[in-house]
Amino acid sequence: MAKKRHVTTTINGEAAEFLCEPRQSLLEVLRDTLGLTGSKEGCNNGNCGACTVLLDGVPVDSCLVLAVEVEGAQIITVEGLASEGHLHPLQQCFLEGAALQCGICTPGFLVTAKALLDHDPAPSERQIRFELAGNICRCTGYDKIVRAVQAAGRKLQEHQREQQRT
Amino acid sequence: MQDFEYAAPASIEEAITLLAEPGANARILAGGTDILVQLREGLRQTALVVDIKKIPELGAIAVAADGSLRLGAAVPCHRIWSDARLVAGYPAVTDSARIIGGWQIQGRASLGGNLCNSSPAADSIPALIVEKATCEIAGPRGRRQVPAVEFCTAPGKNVLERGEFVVALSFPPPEARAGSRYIRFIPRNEMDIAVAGSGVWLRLDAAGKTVEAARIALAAVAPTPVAATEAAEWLAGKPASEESWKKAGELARRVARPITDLRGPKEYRVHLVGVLVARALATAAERARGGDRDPMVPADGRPSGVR
Amino acid sequence: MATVHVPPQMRDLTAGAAEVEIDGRNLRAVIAALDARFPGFQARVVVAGRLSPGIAVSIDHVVTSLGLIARVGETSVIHFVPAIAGGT
Amino acid sequence: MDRDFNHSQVIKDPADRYQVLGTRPVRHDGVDKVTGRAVYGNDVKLPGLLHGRILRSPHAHARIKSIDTRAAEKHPGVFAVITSADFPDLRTKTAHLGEGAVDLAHLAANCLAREKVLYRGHAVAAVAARSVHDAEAALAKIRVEYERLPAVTWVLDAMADDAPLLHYNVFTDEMGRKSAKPSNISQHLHFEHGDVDKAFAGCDIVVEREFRTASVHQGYIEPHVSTALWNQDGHLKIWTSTQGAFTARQQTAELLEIPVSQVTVVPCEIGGGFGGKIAVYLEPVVALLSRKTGRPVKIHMTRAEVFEGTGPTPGSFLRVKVGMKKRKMHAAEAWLAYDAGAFPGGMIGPGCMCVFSCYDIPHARVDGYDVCLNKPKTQAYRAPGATHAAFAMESVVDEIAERLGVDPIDLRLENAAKEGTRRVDGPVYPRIGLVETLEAAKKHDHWRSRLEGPNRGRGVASGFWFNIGLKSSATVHLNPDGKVSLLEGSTDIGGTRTSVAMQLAETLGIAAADVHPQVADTDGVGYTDVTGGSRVTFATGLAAHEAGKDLIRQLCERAALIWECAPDLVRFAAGVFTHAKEKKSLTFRELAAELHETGGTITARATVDPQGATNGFGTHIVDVEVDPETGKVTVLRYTAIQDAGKAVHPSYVEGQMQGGAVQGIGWALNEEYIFDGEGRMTNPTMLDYRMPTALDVPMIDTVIVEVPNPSHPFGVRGVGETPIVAPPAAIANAIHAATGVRLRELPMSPPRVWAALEAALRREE
Repeated sequence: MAKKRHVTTTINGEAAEFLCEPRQSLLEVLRDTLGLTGSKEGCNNGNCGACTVLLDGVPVDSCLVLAVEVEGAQIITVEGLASEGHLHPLQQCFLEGAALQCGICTPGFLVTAKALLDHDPAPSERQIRFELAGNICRCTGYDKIVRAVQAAGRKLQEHQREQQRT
Repeated sequence: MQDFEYAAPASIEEAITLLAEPGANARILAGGTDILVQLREGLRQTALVVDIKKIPELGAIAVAADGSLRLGAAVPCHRIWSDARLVAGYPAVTDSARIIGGWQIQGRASLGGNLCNSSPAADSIPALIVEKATCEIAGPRGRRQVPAVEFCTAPGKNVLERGEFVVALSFPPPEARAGSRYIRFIPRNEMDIAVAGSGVWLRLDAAGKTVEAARIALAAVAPTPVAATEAAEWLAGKPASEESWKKAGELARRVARPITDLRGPKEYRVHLVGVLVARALATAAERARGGDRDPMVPADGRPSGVR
Repeated sequence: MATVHVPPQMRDLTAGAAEVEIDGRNLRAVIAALDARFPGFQARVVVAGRLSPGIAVSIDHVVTSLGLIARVGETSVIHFVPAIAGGT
Repeated sequence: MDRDFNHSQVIKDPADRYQVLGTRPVRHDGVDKVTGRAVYGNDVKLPGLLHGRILRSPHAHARIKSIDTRAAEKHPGVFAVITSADFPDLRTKTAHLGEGAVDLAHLAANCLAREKVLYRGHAVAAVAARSVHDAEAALAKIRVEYERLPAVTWVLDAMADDAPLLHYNVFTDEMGRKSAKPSNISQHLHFEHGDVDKAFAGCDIVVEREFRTASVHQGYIEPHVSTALWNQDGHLKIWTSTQGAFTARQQTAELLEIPVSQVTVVPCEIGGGFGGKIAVYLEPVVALLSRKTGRPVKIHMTRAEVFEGTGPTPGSFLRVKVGMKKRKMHAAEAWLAYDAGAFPGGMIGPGCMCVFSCYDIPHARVDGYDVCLNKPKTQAYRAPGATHAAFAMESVVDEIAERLGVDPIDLRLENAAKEGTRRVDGPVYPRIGLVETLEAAKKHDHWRSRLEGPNRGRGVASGFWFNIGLKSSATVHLNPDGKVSLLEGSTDIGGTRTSVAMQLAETLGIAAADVHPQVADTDGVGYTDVTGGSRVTFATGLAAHEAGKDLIRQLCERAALIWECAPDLVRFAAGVFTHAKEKKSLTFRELAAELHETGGTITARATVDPQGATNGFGTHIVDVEVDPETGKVTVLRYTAIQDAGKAVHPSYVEGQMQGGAVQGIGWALNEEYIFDGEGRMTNPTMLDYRMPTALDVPMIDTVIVEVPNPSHPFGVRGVGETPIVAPPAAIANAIHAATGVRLRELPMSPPRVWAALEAALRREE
């Protein structure tokens, strides 16, 4: 069997090290080795987005990334969205807008939506639907998810305006 | 998943040595969105995965003095569709990069990978063909160049020989009064495999009324992506009009030899070729006249993407 | 008297009768009375001393979950229907 | 495209005076689910955990001649390999599982195949190993010798006399009467009232049409996953993703022939079910692997296993005939054949009982057939059997409206089932809200606005689902701070912890946030039936309400102690206890503070088995645009209207309506099991199965109509299933309005729509 590799990376802002087999996916290592089980396995071949994480700021399906590849990379998972005990506006708006039912796809949606709002805090409905097309939800019909992302965008813009004022 | 070793060479030479080593059973890893699925499902076997993303040349986008552009084979789609030079000069390519999988796939998948996976339904290959891309191949016997149109030889097969891999795609300088477009038909609106796809390029006269030259290529309707040469040549000298686009579409259907599979019946795919070629030509002409340069807001109303 | 609606597929037992007036304080008694009048009725709807798993009974238009001990009123209306499953 | 209609309306009952019900608090489990902390089945970690994998049949129908597991057992890292031989040899025995019954021999054979494999993906053997990778490698070393048999995957083919026979011990049942010869047809249902033949003779219009639907999957995003620890003391504990911890416990105990008390099932957070996570697949298998290895064992299915080994819902053929006397439905007849998959017991019963359930038809007859064939055993999928039936009936109703030149909503209103209407299967309706949903549809901006543009059309359809009651339990602990803990047994798939907790809060006159609800395991709460049949908010909510009343009764006794009066002099209203004669009062919180000074803690409890869930009705309106060149259908605008009785948490009621509608849209347009000549599913991935993405649907506008359910203290009706029933018919009707062509086969996928348009053109020429 291929010998394990030592990988050094940054996950949710903290330095992380782990040993992995070359064949292990980032998803597998996040969940089984590092205990970050927020990223979910829905299909394990890049078709559902439940395992989405940000790799150097870009959304990727962590089931289609080898853990050995992330040497030196910056990774953000759903566990990294909330800060200092405060939920991210997306998390807040998903709760207030009832944008989840079973919740299994929610982490992936939150991570992709974060990437979207980081690029553009005021996306159109079509833009949101287009950029979230790589995340499948079977419960909600997407309506409340789209509205929650729009609401979070508005919150982020308010925050930005406040910061500009002060 | 099957057991394998992993190597991430820092140079092309290093990569070649790993791949060409006698008895080596190695596979290239770029974005991994095809190969990792195939290895996991046992569709391909390997003892060594060679990650080429650490080789600087493979991640570079460079424009030469003469205006030609060189695209590293491992550059992920999201960098391609957000690169102003590619968006302006080779819109068919950025169109295809924007619709391969979802954003998460585009965060990883590369055109080199799409090419080497050599699927008949590959979205980027017709775009590369009509943009006259050349594949730069490195191997034990040095480098060679193969036009994109000649790269695929059969479903999942291509011209690469043992130890060889694609390092870059080079594009001729963009032409004035030219426009290009790639569209495909899928039952969903994203996250789907082309039932049929059409890449087109054309150049109009100064008045923007007549087609001077055109190129057309198709996806998912033959064992490999194919050029529809007859249709493209017919267009030269024809008026830039709906009738011309429709006629070219009809002529393009002649090269379509699709199979019936889970993605659609034969006759339907042949029919789609006519529809897609005509629609793609209309948008390409609009682009040639300076309209709809931005692949994020194309004429067919596909939703806008991230800026 | 309770009114029992006999499903078409059981009317071979009731000589074609679609409705039967019968006495009985609970379903067990009603079925016993039906069996007395129409031999073989009980064997169709009762398996191992329980209401057959394939069969549900609605009493006064509500499907009962009490099986054979379900109360039957003086003027109750009884239907034998196939049991169903659901999911959400 | 950024249109935002008046997207959610609630039409309240005038008498509504609730404080908590009808508000929209943040769900109690919400933070855990947006931070990634919620523990789903695959998140369970135990020391020494082994990982399992299942070997599945490559053939759709074959006899198993031999299985050789020796090489696999020797594979490094492998701890155990099991086959059906490790199961107790169950003779045909039926178990009553609350929501219906199953033949245990069939259930066992579905978990691990016995003499024959009956579908591609049928489980044959299982391995437990150090890692998933080792288990996978070991599977490749199991040698199975098959004798291939002819396979059949279309219901009408399976009914033919010369069709390959799946079971030699399955006979056609007709309300207890069995056929002489074994058959793939396991059940023939027949319902009739009135004089149908005579009635048809007297009709001035008769429309008869045939319909076909493909198998579709429930499509939950979380694959099936179970972990078992068979302890050395003989106690079996199972952590699993299930819609019903108690039914999982009972099925597992029955299959392994151990007492239920020896099994504890811990229901983890569940990533969707829709009816597909009621029958066990993995639980008994991981249990046996754990017993054999003495260690905890987990199996998590791959997505391909989910498609090929679980669900789906039946493929079907339907013929529906309706006769009109002027504008009144006078006679109707339906012939339905639903496939059951590899084992008997599909969804034909509800299909038959739903087909005419929206209408008042004096003379009607329904024949239904439950048919075994070489697909995975079908499972319930959200209003199981009803969507197929509504697709057929609502299309015919639309065609009749067209023939009569009547507004399709008016035609439905004039023939709608209402209180007192007798269903074809017998029962008479109590107070129901179909008429109200139709009236709301007629008034809605969507129905009244004009639809502009070429190739566009608007369709409408109604849908029905029974809803069920069944057993639920709830336990409530009072804390001295005036807050309460609620233990209930219904796995929470879509926010039911909160809709149940809100009913307790309403009962106690406290805030929803003052209730801390938890879904307990099978030792932590009384027996509770599955999360299914749209029953949880109705029945488990009722249990919480009853437990609340018990708590108040006990608190009245405490107040009586403090006030030195008889308990019956203590009154409770709006969260305040008062003395009937003297000017004394205590708020709920004040009295709770006296808990430990008045006799210690209080636990209240209730178990219920309510009747009268009463039915759910909905009416959906949809606008589509059809691309005449490609046959692709785009849904432009969608409105779902439904009678919720009382919407406890309107946001989650809307969520059920929106989610059900979008599942229905997927069923209508693209989802299907595609089989090759050998009975192999060719599209077992989420890429090729094509469930709707966010980009495939518009916003789903909702109207909640509240027609209180007379048999629930708060008027609650189930809402979860009804929303999936109407969409395919509504869309088919909209496609007809857009193109003049009627599609009578699901899915109405682009190639099929294009072919239909082409055929229509040829007919015109």
